Amino acid sequence: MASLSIQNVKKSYGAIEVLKGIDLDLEDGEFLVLLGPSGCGKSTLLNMIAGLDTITDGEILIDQNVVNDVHPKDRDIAMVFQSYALYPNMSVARNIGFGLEMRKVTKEEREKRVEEAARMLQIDHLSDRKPAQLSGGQRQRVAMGRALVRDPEIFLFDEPLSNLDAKLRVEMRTEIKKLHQRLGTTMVYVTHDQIEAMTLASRIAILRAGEVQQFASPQEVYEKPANMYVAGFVGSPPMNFVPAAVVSEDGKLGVSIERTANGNRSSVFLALPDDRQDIGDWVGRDVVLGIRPETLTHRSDAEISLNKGLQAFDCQVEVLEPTGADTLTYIELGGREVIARVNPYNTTAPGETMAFMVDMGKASLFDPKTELRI
Amino acid sequence: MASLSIQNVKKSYGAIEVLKGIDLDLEDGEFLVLLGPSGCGKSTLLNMIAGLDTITDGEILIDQNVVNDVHPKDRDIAMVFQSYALYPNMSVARNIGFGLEMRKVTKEEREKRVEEAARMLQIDHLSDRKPAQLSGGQRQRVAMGRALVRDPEIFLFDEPLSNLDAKLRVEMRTEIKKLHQRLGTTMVYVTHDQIEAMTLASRIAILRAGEVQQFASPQEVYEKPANMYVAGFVGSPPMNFVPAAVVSEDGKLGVSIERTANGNRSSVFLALPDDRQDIGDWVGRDVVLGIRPETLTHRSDAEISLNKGLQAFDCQVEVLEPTGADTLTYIELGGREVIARVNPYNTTAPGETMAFMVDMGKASLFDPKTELRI
Amino acid sequence: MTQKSIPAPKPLSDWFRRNVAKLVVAPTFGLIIFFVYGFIAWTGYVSFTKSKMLPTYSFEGFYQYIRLWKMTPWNVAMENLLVFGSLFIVIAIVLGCLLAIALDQKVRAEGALRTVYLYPMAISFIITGTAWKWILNPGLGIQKLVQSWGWESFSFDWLINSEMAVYTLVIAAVWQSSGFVMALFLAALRGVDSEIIKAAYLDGASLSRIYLVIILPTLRPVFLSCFFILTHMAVKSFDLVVALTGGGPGYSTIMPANFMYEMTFRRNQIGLGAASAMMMLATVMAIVIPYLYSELREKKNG
Amino acid sequence: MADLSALPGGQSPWQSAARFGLYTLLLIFAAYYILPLIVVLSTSLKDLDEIRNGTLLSLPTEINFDAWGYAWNEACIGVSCTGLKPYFWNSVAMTIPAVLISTLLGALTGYALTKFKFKGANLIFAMILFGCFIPFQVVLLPMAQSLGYLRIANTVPGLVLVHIVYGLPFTVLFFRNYYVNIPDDLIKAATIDGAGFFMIFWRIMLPLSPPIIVVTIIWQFTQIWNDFLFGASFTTGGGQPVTVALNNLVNTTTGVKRYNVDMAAALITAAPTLVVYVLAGRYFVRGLTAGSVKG
Amino acid sequence: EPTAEVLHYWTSGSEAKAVKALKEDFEANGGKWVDAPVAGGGGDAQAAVLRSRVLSGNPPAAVQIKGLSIQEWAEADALGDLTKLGEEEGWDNVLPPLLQDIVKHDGKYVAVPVNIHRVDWIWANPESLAKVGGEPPRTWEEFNVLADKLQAAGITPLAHGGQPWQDGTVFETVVLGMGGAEFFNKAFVEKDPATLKSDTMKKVFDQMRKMRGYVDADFSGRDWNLATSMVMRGEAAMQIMGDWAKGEFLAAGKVPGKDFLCVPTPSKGGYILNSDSFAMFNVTSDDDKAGQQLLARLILGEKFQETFNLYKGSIPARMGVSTEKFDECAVKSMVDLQSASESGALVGSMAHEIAAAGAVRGAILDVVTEHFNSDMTSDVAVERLAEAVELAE
Ligand SMILES: Nc1ncnc2c1ncn2[C@@H]1O[C@H](COP(=O)(O)OP(=O)(O)OP(=O)(O)O)[C@@H](O)[C@H]1O
Ligand SMILES: Nc1ncnc2c1ncn2[C@@H]1O[C@H](COP(=O)(O)OP(=O)(O)OP(=O)(O)O)[C@@H](O)[C@H]1O
Ligand SMILES: [Mg+2]
Ligand SMILES: [Mg+2]
Repeated sequence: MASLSIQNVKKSYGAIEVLKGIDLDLEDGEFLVLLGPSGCGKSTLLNMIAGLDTITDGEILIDQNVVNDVHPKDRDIAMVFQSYALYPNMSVARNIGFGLEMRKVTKEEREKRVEEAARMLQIDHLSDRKPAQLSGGQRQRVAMGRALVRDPEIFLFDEPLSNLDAKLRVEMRTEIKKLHQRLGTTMVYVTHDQIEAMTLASRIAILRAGEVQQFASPQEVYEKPANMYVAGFVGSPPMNFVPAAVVSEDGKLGVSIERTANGNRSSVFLALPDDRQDIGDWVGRDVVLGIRPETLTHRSDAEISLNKGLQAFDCQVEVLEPTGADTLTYIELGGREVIARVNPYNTTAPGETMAFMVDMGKASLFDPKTELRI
Repeated sequence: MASLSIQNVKKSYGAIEVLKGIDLDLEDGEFLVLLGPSGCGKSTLLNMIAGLDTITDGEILIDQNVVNDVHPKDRDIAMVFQSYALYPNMSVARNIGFGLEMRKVTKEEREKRVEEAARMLQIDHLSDRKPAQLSGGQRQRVAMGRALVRDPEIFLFDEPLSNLDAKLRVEMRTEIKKLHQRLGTTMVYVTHDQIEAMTLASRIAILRAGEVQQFASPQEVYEKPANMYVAGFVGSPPMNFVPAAVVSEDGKLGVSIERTANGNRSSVFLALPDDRQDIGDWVGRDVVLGIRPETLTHRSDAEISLNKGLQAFDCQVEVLEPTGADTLTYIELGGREVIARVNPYNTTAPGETMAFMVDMGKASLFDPKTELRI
Repeated sequence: MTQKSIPAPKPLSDWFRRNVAKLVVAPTFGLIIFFVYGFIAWTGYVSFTKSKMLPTYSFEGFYQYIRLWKMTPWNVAMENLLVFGSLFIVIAIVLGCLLAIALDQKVRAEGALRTVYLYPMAISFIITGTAWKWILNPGLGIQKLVQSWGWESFSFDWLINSEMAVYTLVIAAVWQSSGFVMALFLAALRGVDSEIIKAAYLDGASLSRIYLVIILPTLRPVFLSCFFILTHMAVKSFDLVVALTGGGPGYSTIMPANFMYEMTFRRNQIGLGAASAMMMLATVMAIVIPYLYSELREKKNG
Repeated sequence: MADLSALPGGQSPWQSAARFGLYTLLLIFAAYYILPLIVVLSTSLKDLDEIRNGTLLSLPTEINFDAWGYAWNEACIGVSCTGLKPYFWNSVAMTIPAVLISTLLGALTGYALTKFKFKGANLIFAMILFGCFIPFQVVLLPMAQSLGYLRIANTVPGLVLVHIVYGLPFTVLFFRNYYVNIPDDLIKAATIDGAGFFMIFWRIMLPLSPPIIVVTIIWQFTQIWNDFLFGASFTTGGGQPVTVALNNLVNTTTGVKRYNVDMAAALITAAPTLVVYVLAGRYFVRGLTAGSVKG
Repeated sequence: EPTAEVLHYWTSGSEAKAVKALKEDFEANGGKWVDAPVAGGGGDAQAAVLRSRVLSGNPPAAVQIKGLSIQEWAEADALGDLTKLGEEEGWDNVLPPLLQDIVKHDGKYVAVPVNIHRVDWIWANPESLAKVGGEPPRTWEEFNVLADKLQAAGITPLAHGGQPWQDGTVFETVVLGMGGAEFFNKAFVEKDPATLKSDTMKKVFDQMRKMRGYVDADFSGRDWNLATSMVMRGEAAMQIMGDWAKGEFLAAGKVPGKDFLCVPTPSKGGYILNSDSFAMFNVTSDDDKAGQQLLARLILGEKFQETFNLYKGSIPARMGVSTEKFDECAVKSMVDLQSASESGALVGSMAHEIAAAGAVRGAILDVVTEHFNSDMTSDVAVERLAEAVELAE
């Protein structure tokens, strides 16, 4: 186990600056997820931590030691690659043990540890197979085994699940989670799948074009996204953004949303909870109201009575998308298409009007210009 | 638009029977999703509908005409492939228009229709690019455009979204849904992602090893799965299966589940709603209780008071997996690991005991031998 | 939307559509059947006759084969094929592979070097044979050059030494083909997943280890391809011998193809020539058929 | 592949030594490959006296292109002293159709064998492939007889036919291995779009084939241009290809050898293939990468 | 218009000039000449072409072949008949009997000879000989003594190119010299096993072993003309080669008798004859037939015989051509031919396919060249020789 510190790290390929000064600090045993869209520089950063790529500027420290010039093999890290990068000519056991072999671990010791890792990952019956004879999930496990057996200070994962099908992805995700809970090793995990990030991370760093947008716990990222980009990236379906104006009505602060229902313009007022009185100076100005689909649902008077933040309004339903557990219901608010997550038993047919409630206690407000959270 | 009828269709490759007699009937304008794991024969069936593969036995009818011996190009179908199968050497516009060109549509007409399709899919600004210069999502749209422009009787989709990243997948899914709502054309869609199936289908056919397991609406498939296979395949996280016994306690029918909490064996009794009195002959026999995670959640007395089906019990929490909107909570029931979907605000730390409720009105019971729904 | 009717199948154009692939393959296949297999059959038949100046067609059994194996030059030719073939194949593969690995290290002027390594493939041995003859000739080429530099005792006279002359064939043949082998390997190296190499670095393997233990084993198919391309070149080598040694000194460097040619055309022994041709084909088949078999096996699965 | 020198901790003195060794190795082999060419080239630029008196490896004291002009325009081949010029054009006239036709047939066959698989396609491919291994000396006599029956003995079309036939196994091999890697979905998509066998070939497959077409054309061009045996056996007199003329020029049975002319003639003969390799060599390697090699 | 496609391997130097003379003559007489040269290896490549042409049913009109090959082609029914023309022209009277045997099959003329080469020449550098005070040798013993002396003086005694036909050329001169004409014919024409295994033959191989010692280190694969130039430059003293070597000396501006010497190899008045000829193949068209007739007539005409052989270094095939323009070596050749023919010491060359046909010649050369290039003993060599000759047929 080791702490990891990334200090103002930059990377350029020729004239193109791919990473523009990354700062991240990680304690022993944390699980950092680097989350961002394709091409934002996640793999580049991971490769730099591993020592597979040089650092243009800044410093990387493992356990307080600067490792900028340390060879990958001396950094005591292990990495699981997106393509798994198994050695095609070697058996599963040999693949897992290769790192130990290179480090001159004795044969008995090696065999013991390989077997242990294989058993832990439930691939001990596959020891003699070649990678080509394995299914996707099995290959993934072997790749993990290869990292595991080395018992490194830090684990690195580069989109290790993106080649698996939906079902397997969920299973393996849970396994990685359990692995981390059991080993307690520091892990850095790259993905563009926000759900993986949310379920796995102890801290998430959201990258965009080589810059960190937010570096915080999953909960904080989800509930208090630093900006609209983060808010839109995390959560599925993503947060709804509704243009609104901050108004003070009947002495209560709230937002007013314009609507065009059946050609008639009207507006909805949604009061903000009392603890959001800090935005008093925004009265009369435009903001973007961010509402997560699960906080926007069918009206339930029982709940409204319990939760002060819940605000009710009626709206016409446009499209329904049942997912089994919930039905995604599309409505129009402030000229935007907005998704509400509704219990399948409470849905109405498209075209009809339905009663909704929204939890304003969990709503976010953004500055439409800077896109930053207010 | 056309109806589609598949009658006892079989397919063998040499000695291997890949499809073992498929029967499906589809009305005009329906959206059929073929759902099943890899290798179950989905693509084979789709290819046979398209005419790209010969039929070993049985008949396929489009609009009441047997098309077994009709050449693909005369079937008036369009297909979107998993790999998109864009012609790498042609521009986007050329790709979209190729089918029309082959059908000798005049140049003006062709250009008009290509432009229309491109605008509809918001790729009109990309007309001159080559496929290699497009992002995954854009390619997908071009592939759709190619199908769209032909205005076929039936659309076929072979896992059209599986090469996209999570975010784009959700977006494109909605677009396909809208497309269907707008065009009303009959569509057949192959996927192994149950969430796609649930959101898109008007009817789902679940395949397993060349056999249809259930052919019904998404709702029915979700709520009344024909067997444990279907139940386990649809829904994410999947349905929890708990070994249980049917008992009659205080005159009420219900199931009793064995538990081992902290070394003490005990049992939980969960009463079934009154409308499940049909299973009276099962009293004293073992069954498998199927509970969907979203019907198993933290106890809310307000809801219990409203819904008769809700049954409460306490249980120790083992693992927590936050996904943002909900937190997946792992508990032990009947010796199995069981997932409950809990609001993040109501979670307890692992190791502590928490109060749960389960909606027995939505629970399924299965025969442990035949795995069929009771 | 208008109802479109589905046309009924048309039998003739349908038949054409179903069989068009076979019709397209037919001319090629026909040519091969006639010009390869037909000719092999013809040669096979002639090898059982006593044809001399011109082919005759009366069957004489294994007469020619018995004669063939009694002839010293033929035995020498087969031995040469074995020695030359195995050395040539091994050295060309090792050298080509080595050069490919070296060129794969992001070297400067890679394009120019690659061209230099590859160009011998472009030139017929009829042309370069003379140059090699001079270079290897002790009185004209390298030996003389080195001696003129002051190393009087230097000796490099393989070309005129009947024990060693066959190795000069190897030198020149390797010169001609190893660039091609290099190109094949280079192409394959460029296709190796870079993540595998990264993984190996992290596992602590050195560069040489990575090549030896990880990359080269994955290039097995390329080794196989090279092996068979080189085998076909070795069996077919004819020009090389004619241009470089003329089969000499004596007939110490004669190859089966030269033997066959000499018998058929110079010594008017068509039957004997045909018998030697059949022996060559048998040798080729023994090597190639297992290859073709495995090749197609693999293709089917992959 | 990953660049070792780009790794952290990779710039040790050891590394520079290894780098030096690497370049030394590459240059030594470059010398091995280039040596014969230099010998030929420098000889072609010397005059006869210099050749008699100097060593072969010495460079010419004075560059002299006389031999080149002589070989191209004046040298006697048999009784006609026309130089290599007419024969060179014979070769061009023979090579171009042979290369084009064998490439096209190979492409069509490779396409049919991979994308429209029928029963026995693999066996047919294997049988065609075996043709690669037939030594050409073996087929001379039956070929002569067949060309006679076909009444194209001793004609350019006859020679073109021979080259097409024995080039086919290679072109089919190249194209098949390349087309195997092109996704079947493309063909399916085009079929649904209404394109037939030839339309798909013309509009989809051929536009995707340039890398392998380059490989095939280079290969075929070299083989056919450099052929001596068939050219010598199946043509006579003014219709002979340049390699045969070169041989006639160089192989004197009596008379004085003019080595500079021989070498110049050799270089003239080799020029087209050399130029092709130097100009297109890069595409050759790229084309090989693109699929004619497995693995 | 008489047309003749002429397949030959005289592709350059003096040969080409000689053929050109024939072509011009032919065209001057109203014929159309189609030139079909195939160079290489003393007709190796041509052999394949000819076979192909005959098999494809389209043979050239006239082909340069010689010796027993003519008989073999005639036996295969591939050759036309020139007997009528021969009678008209009186060939029986002007051709030496040995040549008549070569170009006639079953008493019919099927080919016409163009020249006579003498094979058993020693070409010597007088300066080199003078250095050791040597005389041209008259016996093989003298040859060996002289060679030893030359070697001691640092001069390569024998310029030689290690190609089978050159080895064979040396070999047959030794056979003739040590065994005489009868032995020569018994061995090569009759292929008598006892003769092939005889002690005389062993002695021949012993002598060959000695000759091997007289050759410089780089002889292997060397073209004969390079060996000739070694003699010219004085690097070597002697070369055993047919009279085409003379062309090289003359081309370099050397004068016979002064700058170089021509002496017959040691034998008792023997003469090894080599002769080029044109065989007339079966052609169908009248033009071609007329061309063949014309060509045959011209070839044996006195004018052509003179010009051609002056270029080629050989002597005319027909008798009675004026000796005026020929140099002293050629004249000597003519004189010796006459006397050898009378004394019965005239033989056909084995190495040049007059005495023995392809297969036998090839088999003999195989053994000779292997012996020459290894340390095979003479005992083994004769055994192998007999065995190879037996297998060859
Ligand atoms: N060797 C290189 N030379 C030049 N640019 C490069 C190089 N490697 C990566 N890049 C660029 O750097 C950027 C970041 O690449 P990186 O691989 O880190 O993205 P990523 O976030 O991992 O994306 P993905 O999710 O697609 O894997 C990309 O724009 C890429 O084009
Ligand atoms: N040409 C063929 N020859 C033999 N077997 C085949 C062939 N094509 C498909 N199969 C087999 O048929 C079965 C069904 O294949 P199919 O492609 O329809 O599966 P799928 O459901 O589409 O799977 P995936 O989700 O992986 O695309 C597989 O087991 C496959 O191995
Ligand atoms: Mg990446
Ligand atoms: Mg599929």
